[in-house]
This record gives sequence, structure tokens and C-alpha cells, in this order.
Amino acid sequence: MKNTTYIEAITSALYEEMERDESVFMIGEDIGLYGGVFKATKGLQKRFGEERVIDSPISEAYIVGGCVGAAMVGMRPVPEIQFADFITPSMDQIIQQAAKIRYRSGGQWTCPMTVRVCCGGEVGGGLYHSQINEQWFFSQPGLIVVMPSTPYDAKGLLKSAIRGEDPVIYFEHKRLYRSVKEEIPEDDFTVPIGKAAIRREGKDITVVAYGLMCHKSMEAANILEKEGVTVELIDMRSLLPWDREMIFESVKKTSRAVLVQENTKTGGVMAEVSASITEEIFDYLDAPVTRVCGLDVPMLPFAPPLEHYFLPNAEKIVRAVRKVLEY
Amino acid sequence: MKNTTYIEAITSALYEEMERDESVFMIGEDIGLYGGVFKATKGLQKRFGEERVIDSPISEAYIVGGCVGAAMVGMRPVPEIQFADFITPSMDQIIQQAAKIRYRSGGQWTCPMTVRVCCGGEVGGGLYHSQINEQWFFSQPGLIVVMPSTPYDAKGLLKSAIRGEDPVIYFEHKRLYRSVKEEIPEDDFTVPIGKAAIRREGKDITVVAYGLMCHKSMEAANILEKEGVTVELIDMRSLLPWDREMIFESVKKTSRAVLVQENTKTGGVMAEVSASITEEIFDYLDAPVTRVCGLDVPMLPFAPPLEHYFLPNAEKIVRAVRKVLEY
Amino acid sequence: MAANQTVAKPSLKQIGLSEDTLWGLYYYLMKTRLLDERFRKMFRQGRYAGTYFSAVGQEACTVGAVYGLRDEDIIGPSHREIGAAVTKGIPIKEMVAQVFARSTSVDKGKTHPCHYGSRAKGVINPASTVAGQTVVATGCAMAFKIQKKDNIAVAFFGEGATARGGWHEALNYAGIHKLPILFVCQNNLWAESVPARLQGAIEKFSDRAKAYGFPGVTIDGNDVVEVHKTAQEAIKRARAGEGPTFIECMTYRWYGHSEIDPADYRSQEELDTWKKKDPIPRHEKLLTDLGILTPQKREALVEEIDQEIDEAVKFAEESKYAEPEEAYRDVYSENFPVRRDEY
Amino acid sequence: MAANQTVAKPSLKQIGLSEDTLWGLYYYLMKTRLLDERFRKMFRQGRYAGTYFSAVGQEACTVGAVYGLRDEDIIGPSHREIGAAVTKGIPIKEMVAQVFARSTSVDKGKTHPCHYGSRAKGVINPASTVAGQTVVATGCAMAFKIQKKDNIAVAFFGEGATARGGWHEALNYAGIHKLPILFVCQNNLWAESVPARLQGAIEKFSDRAKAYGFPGVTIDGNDVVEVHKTAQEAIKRARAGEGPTFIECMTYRWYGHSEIDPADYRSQEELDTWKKKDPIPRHEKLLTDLGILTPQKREALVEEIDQEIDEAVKFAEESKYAEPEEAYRDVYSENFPVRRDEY
Ligand SMILES: Cc1ncc(C[n+]2csc(CCOP(=O)(O)OP(=O)(O)O)c2C)c(N)n1
Ligand SMILES: Cc1ncc(C[n+]2csc(CCOP(=O)(O)OP(=O)(O)O)c2C)c(N)n1
Ligand SMILES: [Mg+2]
Ligand SMILES: [Mg+2]
Repeated sequence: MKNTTYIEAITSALYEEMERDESVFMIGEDIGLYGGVFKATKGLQKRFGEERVIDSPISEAYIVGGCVGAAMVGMRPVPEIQFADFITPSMDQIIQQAAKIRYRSGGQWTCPMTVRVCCGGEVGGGLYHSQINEQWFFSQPGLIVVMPSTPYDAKGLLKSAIRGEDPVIYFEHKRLYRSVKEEIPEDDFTVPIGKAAIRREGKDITVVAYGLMCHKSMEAANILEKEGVTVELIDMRSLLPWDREMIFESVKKTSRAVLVQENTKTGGVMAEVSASITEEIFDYLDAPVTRVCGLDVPMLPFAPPLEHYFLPNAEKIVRAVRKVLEY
Repeated sequence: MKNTTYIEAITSALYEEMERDESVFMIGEDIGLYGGVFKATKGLQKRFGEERVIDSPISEAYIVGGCVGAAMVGMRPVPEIQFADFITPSMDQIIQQAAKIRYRSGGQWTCPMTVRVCCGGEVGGGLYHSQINEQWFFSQPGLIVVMPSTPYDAKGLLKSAIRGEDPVIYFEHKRLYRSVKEEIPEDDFTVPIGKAAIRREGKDITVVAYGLMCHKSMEAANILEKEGVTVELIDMRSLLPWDREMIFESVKKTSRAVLVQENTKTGGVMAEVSASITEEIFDYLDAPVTRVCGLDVPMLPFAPPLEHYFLPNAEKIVRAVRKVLEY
Repeated sequence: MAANQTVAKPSLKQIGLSEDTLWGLYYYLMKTRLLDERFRKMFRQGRYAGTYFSAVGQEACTVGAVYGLRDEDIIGPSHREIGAAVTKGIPIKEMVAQVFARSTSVDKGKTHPCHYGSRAKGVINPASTVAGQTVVATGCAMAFKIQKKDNIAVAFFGEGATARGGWHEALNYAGIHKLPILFVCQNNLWAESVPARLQGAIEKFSDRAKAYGFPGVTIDGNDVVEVHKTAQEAIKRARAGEGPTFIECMTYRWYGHSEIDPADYRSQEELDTWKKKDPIPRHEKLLTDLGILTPQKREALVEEIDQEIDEAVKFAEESKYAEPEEAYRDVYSENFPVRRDEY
Repeated sequence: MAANQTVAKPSLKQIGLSEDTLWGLYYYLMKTRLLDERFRKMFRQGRYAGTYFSAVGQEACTVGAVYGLRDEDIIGPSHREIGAAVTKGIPIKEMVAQVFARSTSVDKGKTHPCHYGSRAKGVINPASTVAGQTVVATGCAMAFKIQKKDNIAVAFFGEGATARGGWHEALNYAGIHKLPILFVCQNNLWAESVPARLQGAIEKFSDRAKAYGFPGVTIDGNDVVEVHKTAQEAIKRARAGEGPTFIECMTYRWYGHSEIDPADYRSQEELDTWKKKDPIPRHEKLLTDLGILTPQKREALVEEIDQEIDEAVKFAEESKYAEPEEAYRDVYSENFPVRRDEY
């Protein structure tokens, strides 16, 4: 076991997968000598050369679209989008190419590609360095979407993504890069895509979250515990496909659910989770499924008080849980 | 009053607004002499000249991004995206520019722009001429999103959009262009953005839909009426902002809701409507809010039986309503 | 070895192509034309759904560029590349089944007529976004370079596509890394209803290559020999690691953008001028002059191709549409089942 | 009128700019430099959040191009255009408040340091997508043409931005319609850590203008006189309806991409060479030679600017952050209230 930060977990997954399989290569802005703006790819170009760790021009459409082509002819590309905010110029390549090449070719061509996307707020990034935009990909059949919240998952999911046969949008939360650390195995391991994780068992209420919000939810659960409330905390990890069974089982048990999402509320991932819970296990509910989300304003304003106000936090989650419990 | 098709309503709204206000201009592919691939802009270049009805190069990023700039300096641009499928190359301009210029400038700059987007299935368009992608814009604060289902609304909403002060994504459903017709006033009128419409009053169940699905829902309501079931049919018309009050009032009355959406189910607009109903009026519900949607596969496969299978229709809606009523 | 061939040989030598090649080019020109015209006819007869994008008049561009490529070389086509599909060797049967959207098509009816593709033959099934496969094909070339293979990619697009941002990013990248790729622009003067002068303020679109640091040429796209020789030269450069070439083929589409377009934005005169430049009679004249083609041979060839098309049409029309369930297939690898809807 | 000015006049005439202009350029160079260095210092002191993008070393490009524009002319800046903001006349107070993200900033703390903008002064508040405002500014120029105004737009971007698709679409459109716009590329040899040769296989990025049918020039971006004169010429063309110009200014940023970048991907030698080309002493020498500048005048100017900056900093630091509620403002016009969250 090795004490590892979230970002170290990512770097080591990349390193190991590139060692394992020479069809794995990376392309992105500043990922080479510089090692990435957050140093996630540090040392990789030195080890694997300029042909497998490519400093791209500022061309997000090519970064993704080119990797679709490379994936089709036998490579396993791992393109990087420097900030989720700048994934917009590659929407066409993700949605119209990557997500649909298997479908439109009747399964002849495949696209085993892992798009690493650095995302998320609470880092003072403001309007254009805090976005996630996961909902766009979550609603696109043909894509896989994951967002780890722990170093173990960061490594295990990245390996699963790279070894898989489908295009994956892998969201890594920049707020977690150096703020979470845990002991993880030194031996090779993977985390299966599509499975959520119970981070804490409880019986009074189910809280569902992903990414940074798992940590906020854990804080909330700790506070609530002191009040005698036990929270069952589920980390979705995979957004598409998402683990319906685990979430449904938990809510069947607790009869109450609070869903926590960093991004803007309207039209987010948790709307689907809520709607699905209602559709499928309505009878088990003792209170309305309730969301705690980012505000319905552009994600997210820069000044510290505004950023704070935008984001869900432990306090807000506690308030929501209390209200749902009182229902 | 004049008997008018949906597409004629659009053409006449464009014509009248360009007559009214010389800051209104249009840009898009084939919209000039050709009059648009569906002829929505027929005759407009002849009347208003090449400088106000501009045949653009195949440059969706410029079509939208350029219009943002034009809007900022006093114009009221009405760019056209020929097919919603091809809105992907302009995502950056819509999301990062249009939706946020007011916010990021503290209200100094504004973007009164109406992006006309031809969308939707049931026209044999296949994977790349049937998309809508409304959920991406629906989840972006700063944008207005509308989709009319009738000639009256097509005209009235387009006029409101053009005269407004905010960026609007105006979805026009190509299946409706020539298949719906109604008497509409010859005098100037507008339809307010943000207000839904009750298309049929009923007391047993609320059905919510927009665009083509309003017509499928109406068919379903007709069938159900023969079974003694009265459906309250709400046409959302505006997706962002959406008319929470009207929908909540109706569901409070009927205690049951079926939500119909043409697009892929997961992560769609109706997930939000469902989640919001649950959150806000849970106690009124006698049955789970239930969605009837496009399949969770890329929207949509071409061959007629596959297209048919993908899309919601009256039969599917009737089945869902019956099930919810039996609940 | 030289004396008894004095009549034909000098010209062949001048042309610089073998008799086999000249005949091969002819074969694919004819096959493309006859299939294309058949598709048009069947569309007007209402025998399949959607629409159809004819490339009649433009065959020399695709046939000339593709003839002689290997299966492992990749084609990134757009919507008007029937000739590339035919010449790269996609069986006619598959192509007709694709247009008819039947279960016997490789895509099982999922896409759209004219979106021919084949993994076996190295043709990317196209998405519709203009220039989309230019980007993807460039990525294939990037992979070949990393893999140290001498495969190449050929991206096809119209002059209208050169206005797109993704197109720019692809060519720019290809130039920086000297990728093994040909960018073949079929400049047919029109993008739907929009004339080329509204797609770029440039005389020759091939001059855009300079912005990306590789050579560009503008050639007569209705001369299959010129196209083929230019492409072969570029392919040699590409395989040798000398980087991309931009080949602009001046040509013309005879019919509308698709079969539902009357194309009344163009003048009859322009059309007539270009019809006179039909690439097929032109190549026939050359072959005839060289003694390679006779009316009998032509007739036999037409008959052979027509028969192949007849059989393919029969096959496709007798094929069923896929079962609705097919809609759920090929969304993901078998690792991920699709969530099924209830109604 | 001529006789008593024989000492200075000949040179001024040679230069082709008035004393006022030369001084004005100097004023803005100094103002930009001093403000920029102050921002850097305050960042290192931890006096504001986020990060900071210095343009020290590049001032001549922005000052030279912007000086003399009208309020109604539009600037489309990127992240490294402090000099454009200063020269276009955005009050220093506003700029410091913006960097400090206070309620007294025009954006009330919503964006990010260095994203200066002002409607009154015709500067588009930037979004971060590289080349984003190149597209938007081109749209402003399109509007001016439709409105038959003789306003112009000036888009600024780095050499890295020329690789982006949106950039291509904008320049292509501007060329087709001969829009009144200047495209000013600050080629500072690096895009974050990536050297210019990896952004495009082209010697001079200005040669890309040819692909769009308008002139491009590469000039010494550290010579404010050359930049200004080149820009003025281009502006004249633009106002006269003769279309865009691409001006590539060769320059160098002294510090990291942002203040948290040690910039160790560059050689000390390269940095030293360029520091010797500092645009300010160079202009000072010219002004001194012309008798326009004296050490006293310089000192007085520095003092004046420093005082303005001091006051602006005091103003900003004494300003509060906006109330959290501010997050809900300016999402829409007053017609559309934002949906409020409950928790
Ligand atoms: C991004 C995008 N915008 C618009 C369209 C609609 N469209 C299909 S083909 C076409 C014209 C293409 O012109 P050109 O590239 O010259 O090819 P040609 O049709 O002449 O062969 C257009 C506008 C599209 N498919 N993709
Ligand atoms: C589309 C996009 N991709 C990536 C980034 C991150 N980024 C910000 S500035 C920059 C480099 C810009 O280089 P250049 O255009 O040369 O300008 P310079 O910083 O040198 O002034 C990058 C990659 C971004 N802002 N937008
Ligand atoms: Mg064309
Ligand atoms: Mg630079």
C-alpha cells in the first residue's frame, strides 16, 4: 500500500497503462515537458517520448477528433482537455464522432478512448476555470462518463477506462488533486465502471453524490451523526451508466434521499436520479427526493463570497437532510 | 385571421420583424437566394438584401459567435443552424459567449440574439438530421430556450425572442413545418416567453410535452377520452425558463403526471420536470411521475422501423397513462 | 522488347501509367457512374427513404485518388464519396443495402443513405458534420505515424468544408507533424446553394495548404489520369514520411445537392459547360486512342456492372429492415447493456 | 513655421508621427508597465485571489495598435491585453477593482483577474476560450458593415490561438466580406509551455492571412512606432471598406504564462536576449533623441501614474466583495428572474 494523492493516482495510472500497452498514448496542451498545468502528466514525456505524450496545439476539436481516428485504427488514446470549460470546442467530435462511430458503423469501428477532463470549482477559478459540464455527456448514449472522488477510484477507474472498448469522459476534480490522500495498493487493480460505492452505511436517509460533493456530503454526515442521524452515503463514481440498483436499494431501505450536485441545478445529473427514483420506487418514499445543487446561474462566479454562495457545502446538505427527515 | 402552416408562421414572423426593426438581420447556410433548405427564409433576401440575409460559409462557430458580437453592438441577429445536429461546432459560442456575456460583464453588454435551430425526428432524417439536443441549452443559465408546437406559437414566440434582450435558442420542429396549420391573426401579436399553454383541460391526469410530442399527446388524449379518461395536456413551449406554476397547479389538481419527450430519456428536460414536481408538490402525487421518452440510444436510427421504435407515439403515451391511472 | 510496340507504347509511356491502371481507373469510373445513376433512378421511383447525394460528374476525383490504395489505408469520406467507396472495394451489395437501410447493410439501417463505410476496406462510416471525417482521418494518420506503419489516410471534402474550424485544426496538426495523409478537396463550385466565393476569399483553395506548411496543388478533377498521378506522387511522399499534400480537384456536380434540390441557383450555361467536361468520355477517348477500349469492351463492361448492380439491388430489396430491437445494439461494447425503456 | 524647428522636425517627419502621438504612446506604455508590475507584486503579496497574466515585455503591441482608436471602435481581447484595456481608456480604478474582484468592479467579481472589459470604452469582457473574442469581434465588424458605420474592430490573440477552429472561421468570414477589422497576433513565441513551432508549421503566422484573402505583415512588436504606424495604415484601410489586415507582432513575455508558472521550459539566454529588446527604453531613447523626453519628465510621469495606481489600489482594497446575492444578478434581463435555490 502507498499513501497517494488523487493526482498521483492519476499519474501512476497513466504511467502504468503506458508501460503495459504501447497502443496507449496521450495528447493535450502542455502535457509534455511541462507535465500539465496541474502536473498530472509529470515525467511521462520524458519516459515515453514525444510521440506518445504529445504537446498539441490549441486545438480541442483536433485533440478529441484526432483521437477518435487513432482509436479506430488500433490505438488507445488518452486525450486531455485542460479545463472542462474548454471542452466546448470539441463537442462535435465527442457527440457526433466518438459517441456514435460504433453505432453508425453497426459495430465495425470502435472508439476505445479516454478523454481526461480537469474540472470543478472551489479553487477560485471563476466562470471559465470551474466548469464541469458533465450533464451534456451524461445525456449522450454511446459515451461512458465517470468522476472519481478518491485516489483509489481515480486510479482504478482510469485504468478501466483506458482498457475498455468504449469512449469515456473521465472527469477529474481539480479541487481533489492534492486535498485527498489515501493508502492504495501498489499492485495493479481496476474499479469497474457502472458501479457506485457506499462510503458510509446508514439507515435514516440516503445521500447520493459524486466528485467533490462526496466529501461535502461526508462532512455533512459527520455533523448529522452527532445529532443521531445515520446517513447512507453513496458515491456514484460512474454517471453513465449509473448504478441504479445500488441507489434504489439504499433508498428502499432509508425511504429518503438527498442528492448533491456541484453543478447548476436545472437539468443536471441529479434530476435524472431523482426522476428515476420516483419512477421506479415511488412507494418506498416517505419524503420528496430533494436536491442540493449549485445555483441556477453560470457556473461559477469568481469572488470568494460568490463562489462560496454558489456551491453546495456541508451546511446546506445538513439543512436539506434535516428538512427531509422532518417531512 | 389567416390559415397558416408552422413554417409560414416562422417566415412571416421573420419578415415582419425585419420590416419593423432594421437591426434585425439573418445569417445562415443557404438561407439567401435558396431560401433555406426547408424554405423558411424564402423571399427574404430578395426583399431585404444580401447584407441583412447573409449566406454564410459552413462555419457554425462563426455564425453564432459573430452574431454575439453583432448583438453586442446594437444588432438583433437571427442566426440559423441548418440542423440541430450541426449545433455542436457552435457550442463554445453559445455556452461560453452568448450565455455569459451579460453575466461576465456585470450587465454592461447584452446579447439579444435568436438562434433558430431546425430540429427533430419522424422525418426519416437518421442519426444526423433528427437531433434536438435541447437539454444542453436547457441546463445553461443565461440562455432562453423555446420550442413551439403550433403556428400561433411559432410566430408569437419568434417575435418575442427577436424583440427580447436575451439570447434565445429557438427550436423549430421540422416535422411540424407543413403538417400543422391553423388560423392565426394577421395583426401583430407575441407569445410571452416562460408561459406554458393548456391545450386541453382534463381532471384525471396531467400530460406535459413540447414540440412534436404535443401532437402525439393530443392523439393519445383523444384515444383516452373514448375510455372516459380526461387528460389535461400542457404544452411547455418555453423550456428555459419553464412554467413551473402552471404545471404544478395542474398536477395538484390531477395528482398524476406523464411527461413526454422526443429526445433520449436519460438526462433530458423531463427529468428536471419530474424531479421538480417531486420536490415541490410531493404530497399531491397519487402515482409516480412517469416519463415517455426516446430510447437511450443515439437519436435516432434511420430505418423506418427503427425510427418508429425510437420515438414516443400516441400508443406508448396511452399505455403509460393507463398504467399511471391504474397505480 | 521495344520495336513491336511502337504504335501504343509511346503514348502509354508519355502518360506514365500502365495499361492495367488505365483500365482499372476506367472500370471504377464506370462502376461509380452506373451505380450512382441507378441510385438516383431508384430514389425517384421511391424505392428507398431519406435522400440521395449524387456525385455524377465528379467521379474522376475519387476514383483517381483512391485507385491503388491498400485495404489498410484509411479513407475519411464526406457525403459525396460514392466513388471512393466503390474504388476502395466496398462490395456493391453492401452499398445498396446501406442506401436501402436494410438489415443486410453493415450499419443495419442506422445511418442515412450515402454514408458508406467499411472497416474491412478502410473506409470510415461518415457522420454528417461537414469536414468531420477530415479530422478523424487525420487522427488515423497520427496513429500510423506512432505505430511506425507506412499506411496513409486520404480525407475527402468539398470546398465548402474548408470554411470549418475542425478542418483547419486537422490540417494544421497534419502539417506540424508531417502526417501521412492526403487532403483531397472536390471543388465543385457549390456548397448546396452557396458559391465557392462565399466560402473563402481565395482563388485556389489549395493555396490554403501554405498556411499549414505543406504543398497544395489545384488540378483538373475531371481528368482521372491527372488526379491519379498527382495522388500517387502525394501518396509516395506520405508513405515516405514527407508529410501531407493538399490536392484540389476542380470538378462539378451535375445534379442537385441532394435529389430533392432542383439546383436552380446555377445557370444552365454553367451546367452545360461542365457536362461537356464529363470525365468518362474523356477517359474513354484516351483508352480508345491507346487501343485499350473498344465499343465491344465497353458494352461488356457496362453489362457486367449492371448485372452486379441488379443483383445487389435484388439482394437489398429482398432484405428485411432490421427488427426494432436492433436500435439497442452497438451503442456500447458488450460490457455495457443499454437501459431499456418501458413503453 | 519651419525654420525654428530644424533640430527635431526632420526626425519627427522621418518617423511620420506627431510629438503628441509619440508622447501618448509613451504614456500608455509606461502606464501599462507600471500597472502590470504592480499587479504582479500584489499577487506575490497575496493581496488578491486567482492568478495573474502578465504582459510585461509585450506592451508595444497593444499600446501601438490601440492608441488613437475611438470609444466606439471595439477591442476583442484575450487574457494578455492589459495594454489594450489601459490604452482604450478603461479607468485604472476599474481595472484594479476587477483584479481584486470587488463589488466596485464592472463585473462585480464575477469573472477572473485580467478579464478587463468595458462597454463605455468598447472593450469586450473576455471569456477564456482561446480566440473566443476574435470570433465575437469579427461579429462586431460585421455589424458595423451592416450599419454602414465606419467603426472598426481590433481582435488580439496569441500565436497559439491561430491553431483554433473558431479563429479560422472568423478570419475566413472577415476575408470574404472585407470586414473592418484588424487581427493583431502577439507572437510571444510560447503558448503556455508550448513553442510556436508546435502551433503551426509556418515561418510567419501572418502568412496565414493569404488563406483568407487579405494582407498580413510580421513586424517588430517591441517597436511601438512600427506597431502604431502599421496599425494606423490598416485602420485606414478598414474604415475605408478595404477589409481586414493581419498584423503579427513579434514579441516576448518576460514572466510565466501566469504568475504561478515558473516558465522553466524556456532558456535563460532566450529571456535575456528579449529583455534587451524591452520596448520601453527603446521608445525612451527615441523620445530623448527627439528632445521630447527628459529624466525629469520621466520621473514626473512615473510619479503621476504611480499615484493613480496607488489611489486605485486603495479604492479597490477598501471596496467590499459583492454580497452573495450578486451571484443571481445579470444572468438575464430583468424580464427573467432566476430560479432561486432553497438551501
Ligand atoms: C457542420 C455542418 N453544417 C452544415 C451541414 C449541412 N450540409 C451538408 S453538405 C453541405 C454543403 C457541403 O458543401 P461542400 O463541402 O462544398 O461539399 P459538396 O456538397 O459540394 O460536395 C452542407 C451545408 C453539415 N452537414 N454539417
Ligand atoms: C480553447 C482553450 N484551450 C485552452 C485554454 C488554456 N489556455 C489559456 S492561455 C493558453 C495559451 C495561449 O497561447 P497564446 O495564444 O500564444 O497566447 P499567450 O498566452 O502566449 O499570450 C492556453 C492553452 C484556453 N483558455 N482555451
Ligand atoms: Mg462543393
Ligand atoms: Mg503566445
